[in-house]
Amino acid sequence: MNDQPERPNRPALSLHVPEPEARPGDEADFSHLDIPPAGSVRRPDPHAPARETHDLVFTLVRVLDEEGKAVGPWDPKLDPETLRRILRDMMLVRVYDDRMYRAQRQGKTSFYMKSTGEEAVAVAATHALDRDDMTFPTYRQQGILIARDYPLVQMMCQVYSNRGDPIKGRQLPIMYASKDHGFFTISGNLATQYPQAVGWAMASAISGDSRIASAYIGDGSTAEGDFHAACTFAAVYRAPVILNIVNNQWAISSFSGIAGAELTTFAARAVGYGIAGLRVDGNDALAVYAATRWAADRTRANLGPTLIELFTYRVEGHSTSDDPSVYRPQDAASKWPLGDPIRRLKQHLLALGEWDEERQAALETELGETVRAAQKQAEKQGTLVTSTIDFPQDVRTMFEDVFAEMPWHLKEQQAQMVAELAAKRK
Amino acid sequence: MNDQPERPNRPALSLHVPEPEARPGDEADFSHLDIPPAGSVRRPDPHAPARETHDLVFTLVRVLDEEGKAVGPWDPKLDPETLRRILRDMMLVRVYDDRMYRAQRQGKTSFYMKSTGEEAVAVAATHALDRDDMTFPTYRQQGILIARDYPLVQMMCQVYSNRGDPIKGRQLPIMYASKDHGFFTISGNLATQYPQAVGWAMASAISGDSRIASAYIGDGSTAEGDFHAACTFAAVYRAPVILNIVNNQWAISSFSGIAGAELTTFAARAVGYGIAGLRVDGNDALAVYAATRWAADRTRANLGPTLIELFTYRVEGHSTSDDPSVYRPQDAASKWPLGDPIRRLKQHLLALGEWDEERQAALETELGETVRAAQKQAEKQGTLVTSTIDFPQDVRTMFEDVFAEMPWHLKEQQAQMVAELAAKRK
Amino acid sequence: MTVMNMIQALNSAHDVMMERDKRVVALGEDVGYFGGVFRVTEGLQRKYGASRAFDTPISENGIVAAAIGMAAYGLRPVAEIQFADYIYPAFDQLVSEAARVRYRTASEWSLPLTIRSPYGGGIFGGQTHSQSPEALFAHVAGLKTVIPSNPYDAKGLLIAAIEDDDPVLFFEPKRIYNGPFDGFFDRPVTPWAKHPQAEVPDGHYTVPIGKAAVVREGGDLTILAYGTMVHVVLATVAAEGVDAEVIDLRTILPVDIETIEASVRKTGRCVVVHEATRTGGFGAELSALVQERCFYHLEAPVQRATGFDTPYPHSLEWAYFPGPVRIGTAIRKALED
Amino acid sequence: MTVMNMIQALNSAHDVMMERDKRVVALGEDVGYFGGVFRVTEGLQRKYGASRAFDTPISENGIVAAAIGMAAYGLRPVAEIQFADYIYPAFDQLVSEAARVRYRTASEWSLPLTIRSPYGGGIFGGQTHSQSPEALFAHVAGLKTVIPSNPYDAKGLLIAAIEDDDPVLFFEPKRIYNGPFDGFFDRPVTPWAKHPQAEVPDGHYTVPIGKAAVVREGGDLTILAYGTMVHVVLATVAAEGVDAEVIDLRTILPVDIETIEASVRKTGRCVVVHEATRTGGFGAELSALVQERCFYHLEAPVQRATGFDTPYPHSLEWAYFPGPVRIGTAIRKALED
Ligand SMILES: Cc1ncc(C[n+]2csc(CCOP(=O)(O)OP(=O)(O)O)c2C)c(N)n1
Ligand SMILES: Cc1ncc(C[n+]2csc(CCOP(=O)(O)OP(=O)(O)O)c2C)c(N)n1
Ligand SMILES: [Mg+2]
Ligand SMILES: [Mg+2]
Repeated sequence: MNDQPERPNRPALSLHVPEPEARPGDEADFSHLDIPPAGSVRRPDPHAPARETHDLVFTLVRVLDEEGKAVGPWDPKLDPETLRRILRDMMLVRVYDDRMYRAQRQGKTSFYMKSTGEEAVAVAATHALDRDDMTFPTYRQQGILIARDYPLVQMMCQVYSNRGDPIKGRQLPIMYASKDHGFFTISGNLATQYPQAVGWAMASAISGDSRIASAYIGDGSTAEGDFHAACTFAAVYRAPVILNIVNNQWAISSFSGIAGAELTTFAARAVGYGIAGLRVDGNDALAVYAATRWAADRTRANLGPTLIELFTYRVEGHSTSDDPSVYRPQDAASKWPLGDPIRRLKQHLLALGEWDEERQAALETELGETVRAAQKQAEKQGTLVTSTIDFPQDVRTMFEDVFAEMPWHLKEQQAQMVAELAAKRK
Repeated sequence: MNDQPERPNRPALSLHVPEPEARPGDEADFSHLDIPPAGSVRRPDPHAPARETHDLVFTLVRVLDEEGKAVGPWDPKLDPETLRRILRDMMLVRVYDDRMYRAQRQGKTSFYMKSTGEEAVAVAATHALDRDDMTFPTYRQQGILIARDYPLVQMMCQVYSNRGDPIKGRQLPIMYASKDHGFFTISGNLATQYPQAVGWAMASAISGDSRIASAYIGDGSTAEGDFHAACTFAAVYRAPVILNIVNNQWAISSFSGIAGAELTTFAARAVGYGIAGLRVDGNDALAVYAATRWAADRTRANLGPTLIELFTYRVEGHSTSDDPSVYRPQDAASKWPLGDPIRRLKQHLLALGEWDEERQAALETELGETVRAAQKQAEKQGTLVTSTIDFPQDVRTMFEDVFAEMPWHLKEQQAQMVAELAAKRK
Repeated sequence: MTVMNMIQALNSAHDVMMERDKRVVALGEDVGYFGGVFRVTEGLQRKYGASRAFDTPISENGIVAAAIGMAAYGLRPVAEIQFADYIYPAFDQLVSEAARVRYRTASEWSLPLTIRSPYGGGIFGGQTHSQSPEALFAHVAGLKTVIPSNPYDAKGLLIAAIEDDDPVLFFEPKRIYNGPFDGFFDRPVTPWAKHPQAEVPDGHYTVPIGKAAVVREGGDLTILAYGTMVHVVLATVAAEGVDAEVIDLRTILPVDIETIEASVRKTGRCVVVHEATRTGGFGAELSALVQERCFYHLEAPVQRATGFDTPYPHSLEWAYFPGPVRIGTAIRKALED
Repeated sequence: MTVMNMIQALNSAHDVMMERDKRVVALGEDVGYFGGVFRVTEGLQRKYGASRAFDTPISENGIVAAAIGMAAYGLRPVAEIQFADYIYPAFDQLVSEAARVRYRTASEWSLPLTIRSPYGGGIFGGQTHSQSPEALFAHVAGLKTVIPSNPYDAKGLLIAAIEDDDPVLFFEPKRIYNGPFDGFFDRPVTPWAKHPQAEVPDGHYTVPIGKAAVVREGGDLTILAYGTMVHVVLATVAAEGVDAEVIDLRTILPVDIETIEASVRKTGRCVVVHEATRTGGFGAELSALVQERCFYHLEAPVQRATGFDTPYPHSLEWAYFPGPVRIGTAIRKALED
């Protein structure tokens, strides 16, 4: 009752701080994962009520089995042409990433972020959308641009912040933006794009348009308030949006348990918002394609959003500023049981008889050359050389694009800076 | 596929904006509600894994049946003494609310908010906690203070912002605070208290204490990012906290559908966070008591938080600034099918033979007199008279309590203001 | 021309723009069916339908984020934050996103977005219905901030804000929604009907963003103010019997430096007035600008008459509010020597 | 005494306080096992256990809210916001809650809470790893804001912040974590080891909040700076060969007005320097204060040398950063006439 002054029988409380299964020095351990066999998960009708998906948030939609066969109801039954295109795009992303990572290591730019092991979540999903659907990516979906044939040279110019950079060196490397490619400007502030995507989708619905939006967020970033705003608004207005969570199981040094995944899944959030939810093998390009297409079909019919957790693994460091070996086992990436998305799709094409090792080798050579050639061309327009006043951009541009028209104080400051540089050059 | 320029077969999208079942002019309609009979919902062991509660988030824990009998596994089997105390406290809250509402209408203060119809969610829950457990209320849980015997006169002095106001007239009426009564300072900014409660609970756990926290939020306010932060932190650290959502079905003029309750329940959020969840008849004092006690027992055993949706109805306007008849049917409150918490508990006591109409009448008289007497005493210390310079507070106090020590600029401003007032009085 | 109070004028701005331009939509807490707690969006849902004027969840962050997404799509959302005191949950979306998207994309995207919010004190609203946060936004590159002081300007500036291709914060002085309160809280408040600026054209017109108004010409000193304070200043000037030049800034950022400079060069003395807390308020920027640009014309230090550096107190509101005594004192100080 | 860089000094402050006072806990993104992306909390989890030094979800709002709750309980949390650019999601909890709880409760509750965050540019961090938001907090009644410029002060001020009974924002100039960068970006950076203020006592000591340091005495003019800019100013003063009095504010709020006034009264000229965008920056407040209080001693307008009013640009960082040319120009202007 209310008035006992003492606390009989009240045990001491203690704080629970989640810890991953293994740390440096331990062997990587993924035995706690419960991975259902490919093809074992049911596929509800895309027009079914949201609650009919709510058992799927605790399992894993998988299509490609151990031998590379596509099995079960989620097989999207793509033609070999499309499969090869997806394979090629994923491979190109990986070659590009490796190249730019090296460019950063060579001091040609300030920063880089790879998407190694996560190529399917961007590339396969993009191929399941219409070309003019809008995407709101994080910094790890360069695959969207590549799947939509954004010029490699321009991507590199952005990474170099050079004269060819379409956004004038304003942003950190990899923070691309392209309206023509339905690729919203990447923000360095995590999660902000998620509710913006919902707003964009609401606008499309308000306008009687037919284009939908697809948003991405990382597992760690789901903790931001923006995630909640996005899910709430998407649910309330049944916005035509696909809400992807890329669960690569790590933020920077903290694992997904610190983001709230210890006793549930990220897909399970869908239940609380009353929206459709799917949990998908993110290293299985066919499962990613199928789930995205399912969600797109659903939302095009005005049935509202789907939350898709794409379960994958961040194979490399968080960025060029990060060394994962100090917080997780060395062998973690190699022990990850869901394999490599490129290798798995290649195996599938081989199994289909629609691919062979010679073509694979030829494609690898071709992509390597494409990327090298692009790099050469990009570097002609300069790289980010950080310790000189030979700026890669016209310094006056610094004051442009703050507003549509430059107000007086920016004009004054622009003049001040031009004078400063003249003084410095003397 | 990816490159079709046209959009064959793409129907126009449209925005869904939730609308309540009835608006002014319509008859109130609660037929869409699915209300299970009292006693029909299973009670899991408080130590069960969270997921074993996840079917309960879609139903309604109810104890008192139509005849006032306590039925089923959730019956807390309280002694008549406690039942009468809860009844009394709820009645006192209502008398107090009516009185203060009238005082505002008489121009004695600037603002008031009633909790009519929602007395059980504060009073019964408080009696299920220990006296030194900490609460983080919203502006509609004055019942907590009353259940913990906070002096009525002091409550009124706060409402009057007068010389007896323990917080020196700093806050709007009803924004009480009392450390001694485990009642955290109410914020005018919605939802902020929710993650603070989790932080407090984490601190209790860090300190090896045994006190738990109980937090409140309104249905409308669950949309704030703070709600998500609270649930995430509570889940991650298994914080010893009870997360109450008072779903009285209205924010100000917008109904709970605008907060995301159209296709799911608020309790269902628990599933997404992997924490225990209960959905409770908030007008059933015994159900509220039982659910609170269940959650308290669970979290005292270091098993983490419980999200409790208390399903109730806001009988009156949002505040003295609001007139609900312009956005919902006139008869809405009277048609609300879960009845009045005071009437229902009274009926139960009568059914038990532990109460009678004479005692009821006597108690009503007594409480009326108590409140009137307190009001007289409070008004001796002044009321908020808004159009004079006879301030109810010593004006110099305005500069106190900004910091522990007053810095130079506040000292200067204090002196400036004293001079101003002297000038004005001339 | 119709005589309107500020609420009616703002409502009319919405109406005119929603009628003219299908891209204009209104959203916010209680904005739809009910028409807003101050009734600024009254009737819009009835007239334009629920998908162009609608209620939102109580998430200021979500409101602004959704509005950004809508603006990125090509709409021109007008979002209401119910009280300026509740804008802080949206601060990140405003500062990191709304203010930056044009820059980040070299103008490939722009965000034609208006955030309206009632601000300021004088209504016994306590700590969370009284604040004046405009200075916080003036410090953020990429945001415009507008504050009208009368029905005519309110409508014309709101239309200009909606038509502006950049995000505009539009703070509405709620104390003068219904009448031009002059700071003498013991006198009856006159309704707008008696004020010349309450004559409002029914149709479309704009008052340009970035242009101040000289609301009283004078030679003794210059007083810079905006919002409710314009009226308090005018009343104080009358009461003090000084020949002040009173400038209603109307736009905080970009501020109309030409009008300010011309006036201070003429008068040689300057007082800056706002309701917001003093330290780091926009008055500091005005004071700094004036002394940087008119130093050799100044005959006395620029004075600030502002709110105090405390949270907004409920019961001591009229001791907190910068009224005729505080402003009068500043005027007299500025006129010393 | 040990020679420490700023990171080590900050780490030592944590260590000393966590050892002395069980109520001190450290939390933030990557703060626990890993020890922080700048390694300020390195080793604390190993030494004090996971319930006193732990990782948090990526929710700055949640971090600050949880810290407020902990402080309300009676702990003394030290929360890290990974970059100051990410503090905005926590803005509401800081402004509406941390800053107000003491006032709201007439001191029944206080919130002894420290929010640490690396701020400022010069590391090619682009728009979201370079900002200086200190002015936003100085405008909010109820928050203290501290910015150290060297290892000795960093440790002493952080201990003072942790021991302070009010919420303190503690911004760390990340550009000088490892060495006192002087703004000449084409010269090699000297390590802290060569700097006298890198001699740091191993144990407990405090540097008082609210007290500035005169880091160089001089008679020609007064220069007010803090954080990284202290070093840039000193180098510029040396390069320009002027006899400036350089004041390291150390605390932004409450600012040490006595030291400022005494110096400007002596020199009659003043330059204010900060990295943050100019308009509405804390330099505006400093400029306003100086001209209000020292007007009749001023021989020239107070000058500001600051970041420009644009988002922080990535590739043009060294054109944006207030370096020796910008500061030198301001000094020369202040010395005109
Ligand atoms: C608001 C905000 N807080 C913190 C950071 C710093 N930060 C950058 S990436 C990152 C981890 C994100 O993890 P996750 O969302 O899982 O994405 P992933 O990198 O794994 O793709 C953090 C903490 C940031 N950029 N923005
Ligand atoms: C951050 C914030 N946004 C908006 C408001 C204005 N406001 C006050 S109460 C309220 C409705 C809250 O509804 P709910 O959470 O359901 O609580 P109830 O009043 O029903 O108890 C609103 C929108 C506020 N106080 N704080
Ligand atoms: Mg991740
Ligand atoms: Mg409600």
